[in-house]
Amino acid sequence: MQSWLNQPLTWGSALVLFLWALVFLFIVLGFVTYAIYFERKVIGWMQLRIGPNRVGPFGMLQTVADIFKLLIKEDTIPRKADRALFILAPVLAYIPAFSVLAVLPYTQNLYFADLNVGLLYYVALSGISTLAIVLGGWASNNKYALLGGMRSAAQMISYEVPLVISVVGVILLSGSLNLRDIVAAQSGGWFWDWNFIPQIIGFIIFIIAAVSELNRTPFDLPEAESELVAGYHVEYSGFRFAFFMLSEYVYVYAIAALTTVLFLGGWHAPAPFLAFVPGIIWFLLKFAFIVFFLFWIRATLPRIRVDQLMGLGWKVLLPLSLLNVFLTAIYLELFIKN
Amino acid sequence: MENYANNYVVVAVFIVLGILLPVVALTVGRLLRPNKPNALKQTTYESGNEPVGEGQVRFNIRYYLFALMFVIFDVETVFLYPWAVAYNKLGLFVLVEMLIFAGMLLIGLLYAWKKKVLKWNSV
Amino acid sequence: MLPSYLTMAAILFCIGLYGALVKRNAVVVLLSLELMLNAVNLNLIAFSKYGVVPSLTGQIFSLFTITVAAAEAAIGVAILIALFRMRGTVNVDEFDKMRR
Amino acid sequence: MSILNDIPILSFILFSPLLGVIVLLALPQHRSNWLKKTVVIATLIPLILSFWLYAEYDKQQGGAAFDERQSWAEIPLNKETQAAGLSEFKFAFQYELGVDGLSIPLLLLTTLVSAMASLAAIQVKKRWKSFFIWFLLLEMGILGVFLARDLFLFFILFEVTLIAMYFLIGIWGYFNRERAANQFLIYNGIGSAIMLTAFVILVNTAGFRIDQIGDQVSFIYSGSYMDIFSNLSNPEAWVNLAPEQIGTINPFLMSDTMQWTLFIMLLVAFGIKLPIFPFHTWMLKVHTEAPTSIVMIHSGLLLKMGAYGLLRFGLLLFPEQARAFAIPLAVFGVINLLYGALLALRQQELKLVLAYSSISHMGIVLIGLAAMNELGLQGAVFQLVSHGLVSALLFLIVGSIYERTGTTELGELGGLARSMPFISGVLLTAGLASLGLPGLSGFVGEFLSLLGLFETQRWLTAAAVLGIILTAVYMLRAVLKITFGPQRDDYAALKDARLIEAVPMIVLLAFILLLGCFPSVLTDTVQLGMDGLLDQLLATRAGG
Amino acid sequence: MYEGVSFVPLTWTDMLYLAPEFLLAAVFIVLVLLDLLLPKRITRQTIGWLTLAGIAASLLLVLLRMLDMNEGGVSSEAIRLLANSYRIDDFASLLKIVFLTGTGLIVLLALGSIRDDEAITDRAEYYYMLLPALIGAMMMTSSGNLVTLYIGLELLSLTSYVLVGMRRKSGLSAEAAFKYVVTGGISSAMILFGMSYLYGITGSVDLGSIAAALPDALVDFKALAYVGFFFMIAGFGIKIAAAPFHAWAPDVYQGAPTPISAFLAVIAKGAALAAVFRIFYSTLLMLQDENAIVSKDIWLALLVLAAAAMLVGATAALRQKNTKRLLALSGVANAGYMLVPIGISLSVVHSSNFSEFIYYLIAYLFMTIGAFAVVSTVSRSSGNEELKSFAGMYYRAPWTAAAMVVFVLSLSGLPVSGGFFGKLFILLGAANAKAYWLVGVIVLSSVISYYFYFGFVRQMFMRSGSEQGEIRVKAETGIVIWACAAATLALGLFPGPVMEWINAIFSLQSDLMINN
Repeated sequence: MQSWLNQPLTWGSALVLFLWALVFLFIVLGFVTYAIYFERKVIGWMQLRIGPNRVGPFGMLQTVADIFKLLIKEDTIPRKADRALFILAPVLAYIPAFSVLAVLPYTQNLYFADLNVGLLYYVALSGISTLAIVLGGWASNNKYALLGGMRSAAQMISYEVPLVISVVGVILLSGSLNLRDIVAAQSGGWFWDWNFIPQIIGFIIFIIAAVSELNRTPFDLPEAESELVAGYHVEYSGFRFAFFMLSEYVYVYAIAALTTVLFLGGWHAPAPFLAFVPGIIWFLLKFAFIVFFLFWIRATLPRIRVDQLMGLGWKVLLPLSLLNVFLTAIYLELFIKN
Repeated sequence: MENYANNYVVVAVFIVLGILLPVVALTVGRLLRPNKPNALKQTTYESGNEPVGEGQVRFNIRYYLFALMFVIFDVETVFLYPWAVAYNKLGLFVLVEMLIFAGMLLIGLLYAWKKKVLKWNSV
Repeated sequence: MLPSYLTMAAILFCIGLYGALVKRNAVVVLLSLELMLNAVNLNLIAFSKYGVVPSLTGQIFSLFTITVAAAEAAIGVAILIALFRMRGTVNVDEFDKMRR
Repeated sequence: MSILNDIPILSFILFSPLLGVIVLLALPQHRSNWLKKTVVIATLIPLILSFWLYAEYDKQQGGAAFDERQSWAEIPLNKETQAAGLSEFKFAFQYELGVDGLSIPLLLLTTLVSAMASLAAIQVKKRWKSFFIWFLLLEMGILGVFLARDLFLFFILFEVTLIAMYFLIGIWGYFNRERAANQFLIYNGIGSAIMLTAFVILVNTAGFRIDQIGDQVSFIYSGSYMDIFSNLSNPEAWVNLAPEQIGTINPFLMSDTMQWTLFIMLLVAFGIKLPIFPFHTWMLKVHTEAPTSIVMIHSGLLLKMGAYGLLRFGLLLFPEQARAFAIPLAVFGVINLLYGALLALRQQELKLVLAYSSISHMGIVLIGLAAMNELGLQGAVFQLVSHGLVSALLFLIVGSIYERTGTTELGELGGLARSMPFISGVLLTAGLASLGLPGLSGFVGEFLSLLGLFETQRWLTAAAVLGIILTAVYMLRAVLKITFGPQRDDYAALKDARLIEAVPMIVLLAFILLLGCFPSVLTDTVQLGMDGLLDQLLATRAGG
Repeated sequence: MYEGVSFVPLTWTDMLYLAPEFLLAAVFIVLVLLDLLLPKRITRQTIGWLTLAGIAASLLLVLLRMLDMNEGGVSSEAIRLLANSYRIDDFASLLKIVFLTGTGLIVLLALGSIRDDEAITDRAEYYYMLLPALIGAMMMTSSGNLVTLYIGLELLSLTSYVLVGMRRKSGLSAEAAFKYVVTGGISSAMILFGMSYLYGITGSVDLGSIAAALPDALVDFKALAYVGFFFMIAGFGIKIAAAPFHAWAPDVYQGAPTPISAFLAVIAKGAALAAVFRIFYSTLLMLQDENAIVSKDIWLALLVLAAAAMLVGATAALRQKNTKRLLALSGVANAGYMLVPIGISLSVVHSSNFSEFIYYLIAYLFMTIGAFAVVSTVSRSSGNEELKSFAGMYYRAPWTAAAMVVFVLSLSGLPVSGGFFGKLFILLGAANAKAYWLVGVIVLSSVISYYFYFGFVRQMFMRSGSEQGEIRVKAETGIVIWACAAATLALGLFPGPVMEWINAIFSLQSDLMINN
């Protein structure tokens, strides 16, 4: 990858790049398809159900069937909706979700873009999806949708602040915003060199905030079906609805990969004697664990109340994340510098 | 890396793909799916009843207050990031400076807390 | 490269100014202010990169601008909320209680 | 000469009313007797001092005397003057007082009329305390105008009179007082604004002094009248005197256009105060609306400030322009004279008659000035003093009549001579003085002015004489209508003048008679004061 | 690609130099916390007095620093902090003294008037929010760098927006605040836009470096330089409420609490003027030869702005019936007067611009705050801010009426008052620079202004109002009124000492010009 990026850009290489990205797109789509399947399966098992088991072997084609269903389903746009914005919203939700994947590294050599400001890029682009949700809620011209959209916006911006500040500790330790450098800074050989132990506060805050950013249980208030029917996408049907879903799961992918990179040492082995296993395997293992963890808490935890949600974000996570930053900084000042 | 800009080409490719997929998918979908709209289908959903009043109702002003808080604290990170990146190269003084800076913001947070901005009454 | 950035910034600035002076919705007016400030940022960064004497200062300046713009927006919206509570409208034309 | 040279006598004169103000401020508001005594005493002090001053003034030598100078504020114009080789380059504001033959008569007039007016002032009906305070401030302003030898000091004190008059008219005036006060303020405000502009430019072009002590050369801008006078009258002098270092600073001498502009500006500024014909409306309002004592001061003194300013700043500083402008000036004078007289003839209100008569008489002053010769100038100054006394007296009487009858309409007055013989007699005498009966002061001024003009502008003089005749007609018409003729029944019981009214009447009348019989008391002083100007005027005439 | 940007941290001595500002900031933070943590029953007046104490202490520090710098009457080199971005020199110190005094008076005024203002809910904030605004103003005077200047400007502006909207229960206040935010925002954007061009053509935001680089830059980018400077003039024109950028001022002053109107009129305006002074003098004075035409044009633009402000301010005020709007428009005219010494630039025969400027600013401070203090007293007793409420004041509060006469005289530039000498100094400066047209404009606008200023006198002394009974003046307000009146009179009677003191300590080279 690196060698390509260092070559002068020609139309040919641009085309190759494009094709690679296309391949990657299908990988991601495949991930989403089977992530949904596994989510249903896992939750089913945890709740002593079986989960999807009819379509294909072990129900493995269930999601595929769902996608086809959505694709050929009639797509209604409410008469009172703001048509242009209504159409734009799901697209806008999806674009940043996919774009952030560009900067995620998988191994030392397997990555797409190697930006010096990778983390900032991720943070900046992921913020846009809030807009899409508000837009969707507003354009539907529906009370549930609007309230869901507003709630979602409030929640996402409230948790974005601790999320963003919690990674400052990681940046302090590595002195870079480049995700590859951040992984490189965790290469002590042992798992306690990974950021999640020195940055335990940051890590916890990051996980909580990330779950909230994903609008997943226990923070799924925007689409709380028992209160708001389906929240901001109540009016969406067919493939437009699918894009909201798709972007949510792409974000699951992104967050899982990002957590791996930032806190779990990326492709590094947990112990020196395990280093013979290829980095990509380690990465995928950690990645898979995070994804599983997200499903797990969905099955386990109830949805929390809106005032608790806000209170947690502003009164607990934000001060804590700042505390984490300064603890890290002081630690660096006392022990590492000079 | 003499061709650093190439990384942004990659980013651009991703963004283009991000746009292309919905466009293609929705276009394909349009060809596949039926389209038989009628007035009943196109009404706004309100738990099966006829929709009452405006859809775009006024919502609680608290949302704005949170938006304000967000703007302030999000911008704080604009300063935190470069500070964090350069921290190792700079002296103790920057730590003090950032402590003051963050301290001010925390006072702001405390202020908001005391003024009951963070209290969420039901929506 | 520089002229196109500058032109873009100038256009943005003019749109912002127009919006701030002409638009009737107070929120749009505040947004127009932000637009003007962003035009400035564009200018600063363009100069910082392609200017006669490129220097980092422009980017640093724009960081400050961004922050201040945020504070200004926050205060603007806060005041607008207070005003809205009082008047029940965000139409600038109706903010005319001052005696001439 | 005397001990007066050792003490700052002029400052004493100037600030003695202020002393009264301080005492007044300390007194409680309801002790009206104390207040009244204070104000009278406060006006008597400068009166006595000024007569003493007059007695000590060397009439044989003439010229400026009793100079007092104090630095007030300084701005260095360019501190980095080493480049220019100057040790000092600054702007100096100074407190500078002085008198000469021109200002002494007017100073005397001021203290005299003020003292008399203060007697009339104690009849004021409301808010005594603040009335007296403003009254004394007004007197101080007028004194200062005649004493100041610095342009800015002159301006400041000129403005003090403006402010004081505004309050005095606006609060204690008659029915339309507010409008009168406003008009007064705006007209005179414009006048003084033009004056200030002219002064500022004047100072910046001609108001400099170069002092050289050894290597130390200092270049000082200031509003000093004497500096400006000497720089303007001898424009080449400084160039020869000036050390080389001045070259970079280059204070330019005034161009011809600039001189003309300044002259016209000063003419307009003081013309409004005088007032010259198109700018006179404010003055009618003031005359009809202001309370008696204030009209006495206004008509007797404030109008003189305009003439004084015109003479001191217009004619003395710009003799060349003045000469060239003599004919228009004379025309203005004649217009004033005729216009005032004609309108006075048609008025049905005594105060308006007198107001228009003031305009008319100021026309004579203008005529005297326009003559540009010894006789004319003497006449003008004499007319100033004389009119000051006469009009003060007339308005004092009008005040007394109004107090008794409640009206000043000619149609409603008549036959007062029977019930008020003293007042009527004084009124008649004052009227005769006003119309210029020989033996009374009015005659001398008119006669000298017209004689002066006759030397230069015969035809205009002829027209002016017509005005004099008209004066006799309207004055006699008004005075006789009031004193003789049928008396209204309800006027029969009116009381004649009280002592407090009679004293100022008699004093003023005495001075009118004195000047009428012995004009040389005044003319000698004036002549000496005018020598310099006359020399210049004559030189200009010889040269051009 | 980029030149190295060296990082210069503050040292402990630097912190000491910054003590006045730091002290204010510390007081501010402490007061915020106190307000949040103190129980409700403790009156918030305490916070007002503490604010005042903080300002007084800071004033003392500034004075000490200044005395130290001018020991023996010799102006020493300016103290430069943070790579010359923050300067402590006599220009800054003098203005800081003015601002601190002004704010102190305003706090006193607020202490006197707040109890009657039902619309103000956050009493403590009303006081302590003045502090950051003051720090902003102080930063503006001290900055040697566009960024610092901008931060100071915004600190001042942003807090002012809040202060204007402080009367939470009044619709007018919120409306005024909103208008102020919008116009203030436009003005900041314009200033910034101008600054960005200046930065673009010179590659620096440091005023000294800009001055050094400008001659070269003008060779190729004259148009951009013009655009930059004119945008800055327009932006600052809004901030100082100079016509034609003054439309916001009457509305904002009317809606704001009276002490805050005074604050805007004096400190906000003064700080913006100081910024104009510093920026334009440091960057433009050194232009020579063919470039001098650029500076000439810009000075002329400033002068035109000044003339417009004077005339428009004076004429627009003629029709005003509301006292605060009237004082706002008077502020517009006064902004014009204060722009004159800035705009006439230096010449061989005239370089006393700064002393003229600051003398007028001092006089303006006292007369305006005094007038606002009287207005607040009168409007409290009558319940409105109409000019009519002054009617019959002679009977109801003779001494206050007398003080108001002093302010009116001073505002209209009549002797014997600080305003007279201030205006006279400016007038003489203009005449010395041979700008006779400007002399005419100044004088003309003063005459026009007589009419409306004397409207106060008319009402107070010549009319009798509907209301009777003595107007009670709160002790704090009384102190403000009398201090201002005394100062105004003193400035009018003895201009010498102040002027000579300013001249003795101020030196163009070391106190105004910024050079590296």
